[in-house]
Amino acid sequence: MVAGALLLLGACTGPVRSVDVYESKAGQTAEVAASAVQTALLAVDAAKGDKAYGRYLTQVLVEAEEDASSAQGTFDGIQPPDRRADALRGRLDGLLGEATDTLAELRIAARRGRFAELPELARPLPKVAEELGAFAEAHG
Amino acid sequence: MRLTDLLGVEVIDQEGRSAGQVHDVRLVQDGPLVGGFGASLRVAGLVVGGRGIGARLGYQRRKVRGPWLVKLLFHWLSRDGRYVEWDRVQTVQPDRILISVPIGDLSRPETPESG
Amino acid sequence: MAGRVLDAGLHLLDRQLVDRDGRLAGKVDDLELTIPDGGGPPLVTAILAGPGALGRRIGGRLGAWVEAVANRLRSGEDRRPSRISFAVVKRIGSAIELSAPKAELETDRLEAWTRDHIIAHLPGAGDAPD
Amino acid sequence: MKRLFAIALGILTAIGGFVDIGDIVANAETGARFGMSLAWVVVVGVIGICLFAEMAGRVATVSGRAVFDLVRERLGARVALVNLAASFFITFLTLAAEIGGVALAIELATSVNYLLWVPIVAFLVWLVVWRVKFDVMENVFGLAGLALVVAAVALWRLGPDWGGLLHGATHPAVPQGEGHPTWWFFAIALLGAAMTPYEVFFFSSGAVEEGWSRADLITNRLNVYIGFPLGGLLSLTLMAGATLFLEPRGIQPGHLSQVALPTLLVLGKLGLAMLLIGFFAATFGAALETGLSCGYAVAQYFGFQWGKFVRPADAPRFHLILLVSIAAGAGLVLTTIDPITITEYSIVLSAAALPLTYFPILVVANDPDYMGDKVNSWFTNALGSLYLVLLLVVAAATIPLMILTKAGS
Repeated sequence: MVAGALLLLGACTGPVRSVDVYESKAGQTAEVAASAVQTALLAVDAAKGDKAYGRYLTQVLVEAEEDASSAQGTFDGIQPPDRRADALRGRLDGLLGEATDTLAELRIAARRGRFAELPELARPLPKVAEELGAFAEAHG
Repeated sequence: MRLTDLLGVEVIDQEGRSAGQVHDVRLVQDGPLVGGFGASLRVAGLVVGGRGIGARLGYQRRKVRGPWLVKLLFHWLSRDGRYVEWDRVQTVQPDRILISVPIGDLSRPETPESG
Repeated sequence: MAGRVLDAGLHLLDRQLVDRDGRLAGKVDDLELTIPDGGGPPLVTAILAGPGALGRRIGGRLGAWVEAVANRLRSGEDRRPSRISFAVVKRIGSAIELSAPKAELETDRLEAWTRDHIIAHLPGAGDAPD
Repeated sequence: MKRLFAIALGILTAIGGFVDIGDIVANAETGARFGMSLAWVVVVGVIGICLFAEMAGRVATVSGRAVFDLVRERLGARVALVNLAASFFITFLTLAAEIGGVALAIELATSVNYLLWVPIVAFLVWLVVWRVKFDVMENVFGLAGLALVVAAVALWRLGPDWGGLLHGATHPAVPQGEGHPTWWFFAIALLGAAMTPYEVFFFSSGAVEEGWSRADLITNRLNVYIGFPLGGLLSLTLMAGATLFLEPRGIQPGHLSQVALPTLLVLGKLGLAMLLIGFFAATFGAALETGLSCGYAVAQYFGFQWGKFVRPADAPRFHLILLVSIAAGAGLVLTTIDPITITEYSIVLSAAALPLTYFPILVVANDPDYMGDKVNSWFTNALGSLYLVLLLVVAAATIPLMILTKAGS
């Protein structure tokens, strides 16, 4: 019933409101992706210092990639309401793509047991994390 | 008859006024002997009142003292409690119990202190 | 003769039944009241226990359903709840102590059925809790 | 000497037994999101569970009657049935969450998908409640749960800015960018994690299982008053770890693996191994407790023979309930609902359901018919009344807050 009421509420509001809603969804997505990237960075730190078992590291990286790509998938499924939203979508998609690509590479390397390569592969991540964080901050 | 045939049933006097529902049934152990139990339990009367909330919590007994906040609340809730002697009960029907004494003349229930 | 005074709801109803050997044997779900042959106030003659009695306590549709199912399970007999005569009641305290072992009570049938048909088939069911 | 040993053992198992999947998830998530600003709730929760468990343990010891037995006596068959349905549902959810938690802990050690472990975990849980002696079960998992102390060691080794942490804890304020409703929603989750109803079902039934007498009342008090606060401290170290490592990076832990990050970054592989053992023992122990509590609650309502102090054949319906509950709990996790999500719901609903069992125990603890001279002191009653009001407010606020904050998302 509550969900129904919310749905009705959503249907009755004008385009301005939907842009706001879209923007806040974009912000949330960036937040989730940033969290996943930061998690991966900590895992890479742990790998660098030989502080964790391979199986555990693999698990962390698999989960980080899953989190980021599922957030991306959900966001991509939302219809952008207007042009301004299109621009927002373009910018976030770029960041998300970079994040998921790198996370996937980390996961692949970890699955193959090549933990020594992780720091090198993770090199783009701090910048992506920072940009995602800034995006989330700006559109939260 | 079962105890549940009495509990919760409305009690009405001869003028048709309601004394509320049966909250509890008072028993006295002075009936004929049964097996190892000794004297059997006999129905002595009915504890009736308006609100049934908290009738089972036992706050009617003076020796149950605390917490005073809870005691106060349930005392207040059961303030219209009355006691009907069983010999004043005329008929027991599924939906009501008729009594031969005007509800104004009923006394307050004195709940037995020890079980 | 002034006997002990009890309130049925407060001191008897919903209390735990404990058998001769200290085993738990159900709850006091209801009481059977009988008017003596010569008339006079009703006497408590038995404890009613088990789903057949509990159904009426719960009330509503669920209660009626529980009672109906319980009656079904007593096929071939009269439709009444399981009873424990007051003659085997030993003491009324925070629990109701009985002077009979629970296997001899008619309230034990569902427990016995569950044991014989399900639990006893699992390995180690009869092992003492060392 | 033997007595001293028994008391020490009781305290240690109470520490290890206090932490379960709910505490792990709630403390890590709160620390990562709100820093130490909700640490006070853990203190409130620990005092509450001490109060509640001590009363329930004392009532069970003196009268021999465990919690649900009394709930029905005081509330009547009808109200108590509604109460049973709610309490059983929440305990069952918690059981499912713990089974999932054990499987997740094994997944972290093996990298084999947790769903494959669920049936095995469920079988092991059943095997233990079916075969293993009560006190052995309690001691083994309680002591193994102490491995979680490694999280505190890590915090110590790190040597953080203690003043800063303490300042955050003693000056609660809603962090920027977070709404008040969300903050309060997490407060309720933390309270529910510290004060879970099953802990009390288990504690009071355990007193009967172990045949406690009046002489054991002192043991009861020490277990509760020392063990639970130390257990609470342990969960606060998880919160502090999340505050130091996860919050600054904006990491929202949604997996058990992330909770382990602070410890392993400080202590390395050995720390990680200890923590995983701790996770495993704490969640497995709690799975046993919640599984048994499902059986205790139902059997005590109906008056069935319950307990591990008799042969399974002598408590057939109790063991049937255990078997069905554990199987159904595993079934719920196997639907692939995230165990962390189940945990979040179970702790919040736990908080909302607390008055249902707390109130009858508070009443009986004042009844000389059951307690003789061991009724509540005026102090216990004053504190008890305060908590009654608090728990009623929490119960009333939970569902509106849950809807308002979309369950804290």
